[in-house]
Amino acid sequence: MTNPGLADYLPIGLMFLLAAGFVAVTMVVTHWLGPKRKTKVKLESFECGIETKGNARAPFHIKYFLVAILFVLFDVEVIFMYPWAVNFEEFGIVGFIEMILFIALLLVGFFYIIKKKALEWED
Amino acid sequence: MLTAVLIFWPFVAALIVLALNSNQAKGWALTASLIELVLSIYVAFQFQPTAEAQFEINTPWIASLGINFHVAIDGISLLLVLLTTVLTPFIVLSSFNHNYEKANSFYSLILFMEMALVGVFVALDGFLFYIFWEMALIPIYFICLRWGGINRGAVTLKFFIYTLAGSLVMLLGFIYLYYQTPGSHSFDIKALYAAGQSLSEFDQRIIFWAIFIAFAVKMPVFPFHTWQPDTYNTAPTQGTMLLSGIMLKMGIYGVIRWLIPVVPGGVAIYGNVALIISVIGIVYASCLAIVQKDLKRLIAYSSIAHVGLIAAGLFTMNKLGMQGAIIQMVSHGFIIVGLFYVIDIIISRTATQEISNLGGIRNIAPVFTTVFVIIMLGNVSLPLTSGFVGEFLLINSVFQYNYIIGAVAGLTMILGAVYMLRSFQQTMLGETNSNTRGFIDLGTTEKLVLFPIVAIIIFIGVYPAPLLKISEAAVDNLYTIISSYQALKGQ
Amino acid sequence: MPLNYYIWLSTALFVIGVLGVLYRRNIIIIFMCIELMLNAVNLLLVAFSAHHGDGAGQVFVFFIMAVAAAEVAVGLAILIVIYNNTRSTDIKVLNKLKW
Amino acid sequence: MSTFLIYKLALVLAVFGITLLVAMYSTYLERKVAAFMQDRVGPDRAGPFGILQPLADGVKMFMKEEIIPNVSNKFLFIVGPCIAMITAIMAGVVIPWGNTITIGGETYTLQIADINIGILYVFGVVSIGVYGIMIGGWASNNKYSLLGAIRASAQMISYELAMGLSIIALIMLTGTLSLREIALMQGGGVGSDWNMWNVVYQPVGFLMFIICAFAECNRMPFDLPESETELVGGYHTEYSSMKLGFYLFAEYINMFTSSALMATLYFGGFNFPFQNDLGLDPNLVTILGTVAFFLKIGFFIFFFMWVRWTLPRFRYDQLMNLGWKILIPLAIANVAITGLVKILVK
Amino acid sequence: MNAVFVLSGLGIFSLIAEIFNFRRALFPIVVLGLIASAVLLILDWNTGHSYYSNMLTFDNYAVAFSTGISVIALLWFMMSSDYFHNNTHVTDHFALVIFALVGAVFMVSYSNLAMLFLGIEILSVALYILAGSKMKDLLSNEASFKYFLMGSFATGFLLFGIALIYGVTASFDLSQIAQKILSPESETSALLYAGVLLMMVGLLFKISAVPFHFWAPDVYEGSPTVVTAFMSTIVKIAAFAAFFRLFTTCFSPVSPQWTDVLIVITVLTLVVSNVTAVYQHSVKRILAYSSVAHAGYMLITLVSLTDISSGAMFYYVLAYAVASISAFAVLHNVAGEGDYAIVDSFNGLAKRNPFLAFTMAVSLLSLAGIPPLAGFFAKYYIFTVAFQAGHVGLVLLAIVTSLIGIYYYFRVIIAMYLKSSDKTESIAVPVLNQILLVICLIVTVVLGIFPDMLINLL
Repeated sequence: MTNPGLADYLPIGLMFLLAAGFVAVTMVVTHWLGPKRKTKVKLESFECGIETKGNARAPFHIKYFLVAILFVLFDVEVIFMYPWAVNFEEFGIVGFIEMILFIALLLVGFFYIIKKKALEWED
Repeated sequence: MLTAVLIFWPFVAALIVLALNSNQAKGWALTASLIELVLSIYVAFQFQPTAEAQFEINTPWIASLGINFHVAIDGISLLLVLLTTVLTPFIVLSSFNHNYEKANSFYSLILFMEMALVGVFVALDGFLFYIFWEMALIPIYFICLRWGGINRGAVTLKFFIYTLAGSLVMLLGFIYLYYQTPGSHSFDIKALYAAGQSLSEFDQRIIFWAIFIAFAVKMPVFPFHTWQPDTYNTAPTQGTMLLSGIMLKMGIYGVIRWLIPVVPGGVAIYGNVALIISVIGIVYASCLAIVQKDLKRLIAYSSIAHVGLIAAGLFTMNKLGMQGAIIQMVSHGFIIVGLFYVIDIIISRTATQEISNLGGIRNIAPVFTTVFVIIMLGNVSLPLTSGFVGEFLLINSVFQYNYIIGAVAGLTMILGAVYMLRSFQQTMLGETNSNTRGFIDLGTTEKLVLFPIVAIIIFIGVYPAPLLKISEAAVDNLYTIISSYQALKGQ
Repeated sequence: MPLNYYIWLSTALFVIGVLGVLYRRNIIIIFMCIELMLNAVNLLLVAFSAHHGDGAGQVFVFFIMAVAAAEVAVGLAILIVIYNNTRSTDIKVLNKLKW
Repeated sequence: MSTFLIYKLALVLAVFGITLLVAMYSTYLERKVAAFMQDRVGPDRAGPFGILQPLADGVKMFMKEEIIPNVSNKFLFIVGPCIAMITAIMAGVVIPWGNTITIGGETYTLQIADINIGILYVFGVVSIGVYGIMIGGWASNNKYSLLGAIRASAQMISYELAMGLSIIALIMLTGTLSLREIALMQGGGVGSDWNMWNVVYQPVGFLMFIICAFAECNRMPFDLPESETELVGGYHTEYSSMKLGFYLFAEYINMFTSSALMATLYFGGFNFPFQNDLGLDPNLVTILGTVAFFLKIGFFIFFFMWVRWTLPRFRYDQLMNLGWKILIPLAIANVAITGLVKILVK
Repeated sequence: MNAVFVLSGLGIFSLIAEIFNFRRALFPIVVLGLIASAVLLILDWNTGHSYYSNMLTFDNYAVAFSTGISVIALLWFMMSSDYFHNNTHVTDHFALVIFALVGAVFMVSYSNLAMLFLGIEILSVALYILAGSKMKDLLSNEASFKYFLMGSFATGFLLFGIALIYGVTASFDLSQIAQKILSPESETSALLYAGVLLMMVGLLFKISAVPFHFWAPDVYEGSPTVVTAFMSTIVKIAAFAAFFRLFTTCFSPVSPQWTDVLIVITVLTLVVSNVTAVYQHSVKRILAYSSVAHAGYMLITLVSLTDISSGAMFYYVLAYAVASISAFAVLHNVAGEGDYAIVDSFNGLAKRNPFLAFTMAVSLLSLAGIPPLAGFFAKYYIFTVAFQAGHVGLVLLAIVTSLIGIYYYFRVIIAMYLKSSDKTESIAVPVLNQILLVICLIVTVVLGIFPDMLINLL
């Protein structure tokens, strides 16, 4: 594994500075340029003209949370596949079989969550 | 082989009794204990009165730690085994007019206890001894806990932890000795003797205390006695009998078998300390006995006093004292069991154990009174009772050791007479009152228990020679060990 | 950069995580502090791995990440159950069992 | 070193400028394409053919009043679009815009940063983009915004998973994560080992990738987060002025980056057919390659718009089912089959 | 090694069993699988193979402990059969438990720190869920959360330690680390000591030694009883075996640096846990503190390393686990789910169900270390080991604390045999539980009478 020097990443830093600077400047400038005529109604949150009821930060449906969690899990499993894919030729057939096993286990889990109706969106 | 049978028959019997239902348990328990008695008598007849340990079994048990199942019977063991096997049927029989609930577990525990006690008296491996020693504790704990009197939870726990703490320290002492044994270490008694005797004087002192405390708690010797009166009082009568009649002897036996020969050097140094506290205990316990208002507690304190004398005799380290101790152990076993049974009878008929509430029983129960008189006289060591032989030898040996201490120790007889006679007078003589009015004389089972005990007390008092003969060789042997060690040191 | 810098940095991050776990009262922040601890470890492992020129350390980081993901999944699930029962994510609601 | 720095700085500036420019004109293009599809004219007032329309829009964004609702969390409200914008720009850093140019013996690569984990970098940066949407939606403290943000996040992470999986088969073929190396591999020319564009070997992979790219950019037919009919404006309901501009802009930049990525990964990047057989000056080939690359990007951008005005919007459950239950298993099967074939062929 | 496959397969099978409606057949299959894995493990005896480029090593230590774990797991399944019957997530729980077992097997057989870490996590993550398996019950939630929190916290320390050790030795392999530490040119740096200490802290959390024990009573109390039983037996065994393996094979060259620390911790553990247990009212908490105390006794083997300490530890662990399982089984039957049994709920148990009372008494006596039960020999061996190593003071302390231990164990016994309760109806015990209790009883007694069988194994 070659160790990329810091120099390889320096341009990324440059780009970041540029982007961040651009964004910051733009933000300040628009703030400065735009008119400021605040009224009470204007500052209310948008609710199709009706008065806002309740707290907007109400708990949302559990499904979204499940999706997030499942994403985290599967994504991390996928991470394992990247190094393997890069070195696919080196590992050869043994590596392939091992990865198939790994994927099979992953699919068991996948199958399980599907059967547990974790991904059903119609209630 | 016979020894193993002697140990394990009660265990098997205990299991059988446990499996029975409550009504049948009594009879079977009695039968089992009688079988054990017959076995032990057979052993006694097979026994040759020599110093040799006989009926020996020595097989590896936990080889990796050098622990063997080593049991054998010599004179001292035999006497104590006999004491156990003779007393157990009486104890079982004495319970016949009680109706304990879950009687099967009750009798099972008694038999289990018998196994452990026999085991303690025949074990010749330090570790095995310890195991049996602790095993004796469990059944008596449950007997007291389950069938005991008021406040039994706290009292029995105190008893349990007290004795267990003592014995753990003893175990520690044994482990220390174990590491002093040569080669791949061993817990065998000979190896422990050798290891103990070869220790430096300083180490012997430490080991002496480590082991002595366990025995002192069990006996109990002043100031380790605080668990005793409460426990005796709380336990059911049969439990008290087991405790006082047999279990207490474990401590004395331990001193004879496992303390004096193991660390003769330590005994030589601290023997006088032990002797003095024993004598203090005698006076202290006797004085307390005098002021007791409660019969059971009175007997409990009297027991402490007598045991103190036995301990004192032992620590004089002369032959007379040891002989006396052995005789007195046996004698005290019968007397104390008899006394507690007498008290049990009084309690069961009058529902009180306050001395002041009683009186005038003599007028309506002459047979009972006679039995009580004889046992009581045994307890105050009147000549021609078994108590006299033992106490005489013991006091004699203490006198030889130091006449002042001897004189103090002699107080036990005088003070004993004071409290026993006083209690007798107050309970049996005088006018009958509301408590004692309906007192019925002894029934059949009670007679079956008390008459043989009385007979044994008188028999030993009149003709103690067999006891002396059985134990003589073993005592000689023990004495040789001590004197040869002292000779070795003297050079 | 000298290895020492990495060690100090990750130690500092780790300590911040530990203190956060011990002192913060909000469960989610506590979770994040635990993640911070794990990431401090990851940083350290990667630094050592580069220092030794040995890939094992980086593979270990993979393992840590995978496990941390699983842990977080479970932890958040527990949190949601708690939230459903108490409507709060303050650690103070968890006082039924005394520490 | 300093020349290197200066060169990189110049490149950074150039890429930054081009990115913004392309994004700006994508908006114009979008309207023109829409108009074309719907048989309209589209913007035509500002400048010839309305070519200055994006500039006018930009100025409008600058001059509008900036409204931050009372109930919102002000700090996060501002941070949200900033994150979205910055990450969108940052994703383009590793794209190889062209091959090398040699000037005076010095070789310059037309790529800001050739790092060996280019693909992972892109994924990493794009994932951060989700935060921009989530934070913005949450900070607004408006039910529409929150729902939109949550939908967006759920959708984006779901498709990110499928996208990641679909790429693995490609990486198995190339054996590298560096975008530049992947691009170079496809430029061998006819007859040499790796001459073909990857799309030939990975048609299914590409299909999945492009579907995921649509979802990642919240484009039709997957633009549920901002589906106007249900959620007003989705996560940016409360936004106005340049902050809204950033969100919209970020979307177009993302589209541009995705197109570039697709072109690099599957369509040969800066390579064009017969480039090695024409006997041209390498520098010229490079420049032509860059032009070809931008043409490919342009095609994909057009494709994005074409789809937008052709297909109807998915229902949410359809969207999630497609992502989880079809694309993921398909991608895994693709990986397995690719591996099998590759082993068998060898 | 094959056992690991069998167990993993079993876990996966349980996971998908629900989908195919195999619930009914699951229990026998799991039992068969556990037996099979135990048999397979025994076949590995004396082979000492390493697997996967020295990631796992099935030496005799590993085989003994993992067989022990399988057997205890079998007992545990017998205990919890009815718990599973009344549960909607039955197969999930089966799967979690079995995965936890896989983790436990990893923990006793690792020869690479990565496997240690993975084992711990596989075990813990499954348990976090199991601890909270009473979803509607806030106490269960809380237990789960605290377990999770402390578990991951501990993992953090463990990992930081691993990272530092990796930094010094450039390896995760136990034998290589040991070599590096031993080799004269490597100056054993402060980083190494820090790493060792941090790993120690992490593992001490896992075995819940004082002062890292504070989570244990809460978690034990809040979790469903069967899960608590699992935690205090199998988890304890695995964690301690892992601890022992690490410090004996890997860090023994630097033992002077950590022995003193461990002695302090041992002393603290023994004293604090035993004393605190005296003041508890809930039987579960008493058992929890008792398990902390037992960790203290087990630690004694580690601070006094001799050639028989691993054997002594193994024996201790088994004796403790068998007694605990049966104690928990009784608790489970007496209190039932949802009842956080205080000592008073054992009142009059001897009348309500003499068999339960008897087995409970025997288990508690064994835990207290009363001869001739297994618990006594376990303590005895440990005292012997400590004696050999010259820690007489520690032995004395251990004796004193075990006397304190008797006090609280006996509170339960007293309640069962002495006190009377207004509840008089007898308690019905499921057949499997009866069999379990009988087995535990026999094992406790037989192990006590013939301890040689096990001691000489290791």
